[in-house]
Amino acid sequence: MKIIFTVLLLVGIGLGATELISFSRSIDFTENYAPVQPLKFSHKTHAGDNKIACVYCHFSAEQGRHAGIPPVGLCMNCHTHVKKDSPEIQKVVKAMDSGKSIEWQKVHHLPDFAYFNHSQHVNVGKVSCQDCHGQVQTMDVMKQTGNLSMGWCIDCHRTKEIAPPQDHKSLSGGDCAKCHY
Amino acid sequence: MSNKYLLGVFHDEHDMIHAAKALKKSKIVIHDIYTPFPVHGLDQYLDIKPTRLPVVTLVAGTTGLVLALLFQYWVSVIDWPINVGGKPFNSFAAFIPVAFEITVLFGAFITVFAFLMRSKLAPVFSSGIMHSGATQDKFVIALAVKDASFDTQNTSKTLADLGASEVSIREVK
Amino acid sequence: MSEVVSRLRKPLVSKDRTYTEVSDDVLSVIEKPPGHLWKICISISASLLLMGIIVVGYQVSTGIGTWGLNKTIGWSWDITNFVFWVGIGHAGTLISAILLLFRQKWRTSINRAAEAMTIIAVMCAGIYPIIHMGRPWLAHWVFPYPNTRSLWLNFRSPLLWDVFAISTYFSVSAVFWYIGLIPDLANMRDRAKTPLKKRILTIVSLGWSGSHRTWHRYEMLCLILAGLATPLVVSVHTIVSMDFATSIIPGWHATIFPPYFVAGAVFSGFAMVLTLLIILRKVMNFEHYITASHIEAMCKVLLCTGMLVGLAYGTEFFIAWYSGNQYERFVFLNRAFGPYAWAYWTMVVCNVFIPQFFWLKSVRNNLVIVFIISIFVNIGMWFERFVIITTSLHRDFLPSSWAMFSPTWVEICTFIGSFGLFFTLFFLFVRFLPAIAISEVKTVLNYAKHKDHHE
Amino acid sequence: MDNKKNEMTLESYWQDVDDKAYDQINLKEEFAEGTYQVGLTRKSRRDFLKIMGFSLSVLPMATSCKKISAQKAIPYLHKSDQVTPGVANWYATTSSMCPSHCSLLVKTREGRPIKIEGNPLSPVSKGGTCPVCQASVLSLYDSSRFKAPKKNGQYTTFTTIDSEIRASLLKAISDEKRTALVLSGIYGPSLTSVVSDFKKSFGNVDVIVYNPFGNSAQVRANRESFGREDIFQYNLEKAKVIVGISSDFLATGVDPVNLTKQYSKRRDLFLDKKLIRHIQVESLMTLTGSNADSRILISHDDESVFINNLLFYIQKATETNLLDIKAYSSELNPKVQSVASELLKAKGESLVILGSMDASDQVKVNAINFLLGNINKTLSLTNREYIQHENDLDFIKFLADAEEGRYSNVIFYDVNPYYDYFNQSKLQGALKKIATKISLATAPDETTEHSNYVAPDRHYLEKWDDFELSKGVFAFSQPVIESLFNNRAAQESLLIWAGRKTIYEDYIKNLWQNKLLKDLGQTGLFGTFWNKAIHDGVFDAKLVLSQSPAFNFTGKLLDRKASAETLKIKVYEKIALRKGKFANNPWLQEMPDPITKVTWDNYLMLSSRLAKAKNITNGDLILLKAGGHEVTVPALVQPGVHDAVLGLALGYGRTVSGKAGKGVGVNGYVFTNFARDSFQTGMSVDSMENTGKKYKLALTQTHHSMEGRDIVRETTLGKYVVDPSAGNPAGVKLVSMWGDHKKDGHQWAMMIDLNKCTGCSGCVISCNAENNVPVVGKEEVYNRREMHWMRLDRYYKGDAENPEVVHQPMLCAHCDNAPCETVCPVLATVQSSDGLNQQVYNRCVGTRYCANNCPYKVRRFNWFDYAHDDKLENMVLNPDIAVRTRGVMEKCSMCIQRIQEGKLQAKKEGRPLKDGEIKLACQQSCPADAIVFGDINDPESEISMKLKDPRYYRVLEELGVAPRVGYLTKVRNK
Repeated sequence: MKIIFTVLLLVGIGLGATELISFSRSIDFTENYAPVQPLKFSHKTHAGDNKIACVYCHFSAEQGRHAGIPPVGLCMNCHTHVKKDSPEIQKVVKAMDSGKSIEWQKVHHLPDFAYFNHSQHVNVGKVSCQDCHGQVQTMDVMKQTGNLSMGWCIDCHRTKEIAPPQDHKSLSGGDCAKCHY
Repeated sequence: MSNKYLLGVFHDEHDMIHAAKALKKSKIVIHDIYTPFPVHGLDQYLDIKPTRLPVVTLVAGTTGLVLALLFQYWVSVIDWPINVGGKPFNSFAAFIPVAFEITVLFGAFITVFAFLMRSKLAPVFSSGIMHSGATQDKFVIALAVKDASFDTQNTSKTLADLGASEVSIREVK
Repeated sequence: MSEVVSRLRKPLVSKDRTYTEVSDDVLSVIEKPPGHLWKICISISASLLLMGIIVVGYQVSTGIGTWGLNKTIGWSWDITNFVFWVGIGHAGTLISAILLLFRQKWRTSINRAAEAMTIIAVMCAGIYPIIHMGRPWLAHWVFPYPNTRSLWLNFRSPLLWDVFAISTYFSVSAVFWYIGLIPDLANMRDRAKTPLKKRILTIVSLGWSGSHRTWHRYEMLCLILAGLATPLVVSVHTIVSMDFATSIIPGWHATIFPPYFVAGAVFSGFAMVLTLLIILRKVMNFEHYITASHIEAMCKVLLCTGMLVGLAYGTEFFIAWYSGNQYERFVFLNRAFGPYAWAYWTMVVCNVFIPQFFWLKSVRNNLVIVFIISIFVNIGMWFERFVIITTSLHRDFLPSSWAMFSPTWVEICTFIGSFGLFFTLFFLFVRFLPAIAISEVKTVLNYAKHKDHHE
Repeated sequence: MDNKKNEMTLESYWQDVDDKAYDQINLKEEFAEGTYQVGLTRKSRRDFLKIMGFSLSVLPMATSCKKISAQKAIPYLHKSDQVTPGVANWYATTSSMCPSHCSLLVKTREGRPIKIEGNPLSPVSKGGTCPVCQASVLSLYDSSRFKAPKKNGQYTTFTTIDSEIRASLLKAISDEKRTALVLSGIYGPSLTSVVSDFKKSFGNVDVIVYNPFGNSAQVRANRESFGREDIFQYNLEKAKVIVGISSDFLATGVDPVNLTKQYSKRRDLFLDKKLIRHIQVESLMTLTGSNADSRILISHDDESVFINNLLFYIQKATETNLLDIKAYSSELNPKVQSVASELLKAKGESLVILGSMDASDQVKVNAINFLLGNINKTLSLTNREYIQHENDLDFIKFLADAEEGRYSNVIFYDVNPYYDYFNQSKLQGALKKIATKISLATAPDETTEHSNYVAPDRHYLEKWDDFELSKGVFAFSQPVIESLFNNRAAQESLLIWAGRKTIYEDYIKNLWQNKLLKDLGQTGLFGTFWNKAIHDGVFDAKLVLSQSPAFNFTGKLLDRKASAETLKIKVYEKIALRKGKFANNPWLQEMPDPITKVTWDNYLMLSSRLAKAKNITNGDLILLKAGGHEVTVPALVQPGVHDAVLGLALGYGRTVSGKAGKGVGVNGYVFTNFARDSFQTGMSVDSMENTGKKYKLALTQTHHSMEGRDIVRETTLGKYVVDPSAGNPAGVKLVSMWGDHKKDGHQWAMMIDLNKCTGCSGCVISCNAENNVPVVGKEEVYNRREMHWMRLDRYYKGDAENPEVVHQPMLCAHCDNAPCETVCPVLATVQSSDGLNQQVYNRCVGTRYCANNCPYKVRRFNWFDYAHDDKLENMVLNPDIAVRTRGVMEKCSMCIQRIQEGKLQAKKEGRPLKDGEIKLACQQSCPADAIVFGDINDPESEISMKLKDPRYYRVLEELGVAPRVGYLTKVRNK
């Protein structure tokens, strides 16, 4: 009787502690965050079904720090011809006409103390978009995969083999000041 | 299930020691003696073997020491070796203070828990104490009334003869 | 029954007392409703504590800039107060653990209060490392817990050693103290009149019955804990001293620091114990338990440790000169003759010269003078830490960054607030818990007296 | 350099940026309220959170519970060809802020300028910049600037004021009154043309160049002795001996950046073992004087005697009689003679520079330089075509005429006479008679306060302009951001009022296309020329310059009577605030003066002997009376000041300015006067008394002796020639218990040549701008909590009255065995694999243990949330750098963002990193090129070569901390 009680108590404490830890670990992170966007834009349609390259729209991912949200005008490259009458496209047209850009809900938040440069990863490291952003080409609604915690970054940096850079002298992703400055 | 005890209450620890000695001589098994402070020289009458708490402390302390050293080594050398102030990853000397503290912490806490468990001390809502005077000024010899074969009457008399100011039966759950 | 009184040993309790009377003497105080004096004392100390809390709240919400620190002097009153309180704590452990190991029976009547003082002082001390942080809300980062950053801690930092040392010291001391309290709590439980009191005391006394089998283990446990606490107490101040000793700042970087700090801690701790006990014995009518000879013994400890500390001061100077290191030499000359010379000489006078009066028995037996000297030592030992921390920092290697420090009202109020915390908790302790270890005193009641039972 | 500057002129993308496209997150949300005087009364939402957080800390995670609130991401509407989010664009431009018109490169991020650097293509400044230009980017985001035109203090529109002003200007013609255009100088072809167009269209316009303590005396002297109305251009590179007389030419002269460049080249022992010899003759301790090999302390009155006798001895030695002068008897004569003989030994390779406002003395110095054969060698005099210098007489005459009611309009452009004219009652009385006063200032000042109309000019980063730097060398400025407010280039305003509706950009282009290129004999397509000129920022027509003419004195020497040695008050310019125009720039206000180390104030400098005699100590408030004015000003005892001279800096005591400049210090202009056709300083003091009150002077350094420690190592040239390691004894042999860590890949290190560093503190401002270093305000500096990552330590040695001075830039040494790292409990500061000491702000809990354990005391703690409440000012923040919250430590990161950017660029291009490709902010801005940074694992790198120099040493090396920042000993030529 006593033994059973003790065991139950211990199990209870253990479960509680595990739950508390996982709760506290989730506090600052927004894994699976998928906000409602002003425009029903589907990555599945564009990147998946129509196989538009990611960097067609997110063109600065290879050049700069930010992958960037595509300028509204870029949508109209195609949508002057394709699905012109869809109500969603009409929103884009309206934005173009009014001169007021679309206010997207940001999905991936990195805290300001973490410097992340897309070009470093995409261009130099040849990391594919899906490695961090998940299978975007299957997502109708964009959502965050991975919790974007430091441990999440570090895990990849420890395990992933990347092509050695031309400049063989610097391969030191473990330094704090690679991201924090 | 309840146990019955025959209690002999003494006012003076010397009388009590005397009584315990006499009881032991007459082969009466003393269940326990309750005193307000530790009275030395009773172990032989109660057949108490030396406590093994020091062993617990040794094992606990050693565990703490080893765990602390291993943990610090793992953190500093294996999990994420970071160059801190040009010191080697395995700065063994610097790991000693923490290892020492953890040794003491483990040693102390595990010994205390062992003591509490072994002595069945825990936060309880009602205590099964033998005699309320035993925490202040009474010295109480308790004899277990196990079965009918125990001669309650005679033993009570013996206790009274040995100087017990009060002899009573107490049932404890 | 005849009674033989030893000619060599004085009784440890100065008046004949029965066991019941001992319990009565100690417990009746806390079984009665509180007196006016106590109410006044606790109101004052609680107000100071409240002021301290408000001031700390202000400092935490506004920034460490509310203190007088600067880019050159990153620590001053905060760590001074930290070391001061930790040092005070040491006497309690010393009395309860080291004197136990040495079988010094006179400790029995003072160890409870001294240990309580230890725990409270460590609490006061522990506040400072937290509030001195720029971001105290992240104080939990100094503990190694599994986290989302995959990042652990720097076990090379003496500050981290401090974290472990102080938390171990606090928890082990608290446990030791509590274990010592259990028999007395049981005594209180069995005397309790009201059901509520009885119920609470039943829980906290852990079902203690006074069983000899338990006493048998209990005594061993106390010995073990004393054996663990003794190196612990030495290690704690050693580690505190390593905060300084392992740094490179001249005036801090000294191998003498561990023994020097431990001696200083004992010195300051005993001074505080004296201060408190002289008040306590008066206020609580404990004159028979805390006797003049207790006071005298502690005076002797003070005299001895005071000279140890004095020796350390001298050694520091000698080594600074002997090392030939220009920075070391400068720092010590600067201490004695620089802008903070007043602090240095306050320290020397209070810690080295004034305790010399204890050579005189008449001084040791005069409670008023002893009390005053103990206060001086408290002040002197605070200044010792201030001198070590501030004067070493304010003029270090590059003269371009030399600076001066002066405290702001926030720092001063925080320090006063920590006294408020100390006394509030101490008054609560003497009000609600037996300030003298009843069961231990009972064991020494017959010390130096022998009731001859067998002719 | 090419990747740094985008080809083409630029349309700005401000509107887009206003939508805060991408970097919004980097304009940290941590904006506390407050002013520069960081007060303790601030309370904000965050504070509340912190209190809450603290009291809830029983739940350890509670404080980190602030869920990220939803953020918006707003894309650009159209893709821009030039702006790639997250990639900086660089544009060349030219500063109109400082008198030397530094050529600049402006770094913009998403359309906003965030950092200013020197333009290496400029043949004049050669990549250097002064602190003022470095800081000018902050003035762009000065929220006190005029938001729109003003009429009688009320905001209005340009249309309104344009018509009214034009009417008033035209009315003057009919009323037979005159219009005055008062400006600080005419510096380039377009302004010259605008002014002449303006004059032509009305016919009653007088152009008055007003710039007190400028070049009036020298211009006049040059006209009288050489017949050319221009100032000298010096060439120190050809000099062996220079004598500076009361001239702070390395800090505040006409062209300090250029001269520092030249000067440091002549102090570079890697280039030439024969160092320049610099003798400075002065009464106040100046930055230039602090760098001199030998410094002769004279009183203000002896200045004239010294020059006169110097000329006398040189005439005697050369047996000429260029000017008819007699020698005065003076105790100084032995010193004068020795200076004369040194100069004579270096004929044709010597130079005398005079900073005085006395035209007669300037003439004598011209004669000296002529006799020494220095003309066309170490100094030359061209006649720049598009430059008009000030003539102090003009302004005096203007006031007299105004008094008589001859003017009905006055236009002030880039002048502030209501602040800097010495006799305010006279000025105000005279100008009251002018009905219409128009100011073209960008931000409120004393003059706009008195003006009926304000037609706000643009900040130079918002406008087009051109400059003539030296004969045939032109510089251009282009807007790098669209105007932040409703303002207009001053030139455009003038043109519009003159009835020419034109855009200034078109005007400049037209001028160049149709006139200037032909004048300069340039052929080729205009488009090509223009694009290249704007891209480069400078254009050198490579004219063949005519030689300076011979000395032919036509004027009359006015004797400056050596009066009895009475106490004189002498005003001077400081390197940061200069003449007061930049008073509202908090970076400059907080930049410690290189000599006195005082921030946020001016003060009365006096010698220690005088202070002792008058029983004055630092910070005593002194009531000073001179020339009918009284001023209460704090005293500062300063070594190297003559006993008979008091020093007071100009530029302070502004009464109308933004929050940073207003009411800081006292106005020194009241102690100036007009004499001998020029504004003069050196007024006799009537009385000075100690009020007995104390004033807090915010010094960043209060101890001035090295206490015999070999922190700055130095030797003399004589000893150096014999033994290059002279003065640099071999360090102790260090043994280590540990093995070294792997040191492969890049290993960064820095080296600072103390022989080249002049202490100008430009690096401090550059570092502030690059690294978002907060301004903390006077009170906090007084509390010794300035945040500068880079500081300049200045020590005195030797004679207490005329000491030798050393400057030492001090920054994080990035020790290999960093003592700060070992003590951090939470790994917030650790070593990187390329040898940098990293500080991770977000990991820091703020124990300050690291700062305590830093032997160099270079770590800076955020005692409060420093003011980032001015949203406009926040535009200057570098988006690549975190803004630090309170409670964390920070320090020099060796511009890790630049290292990362450089490496990334190399990687993207698939090539190894080149030496010199990464330039740190301090290094880039250093006009003396004293800082070398590079990879010590690269045997070919500059730093690897220079590390082997016997002069190399590391401060506090004996501690075994193995610093990565080293120094080269100072070698004095004495």
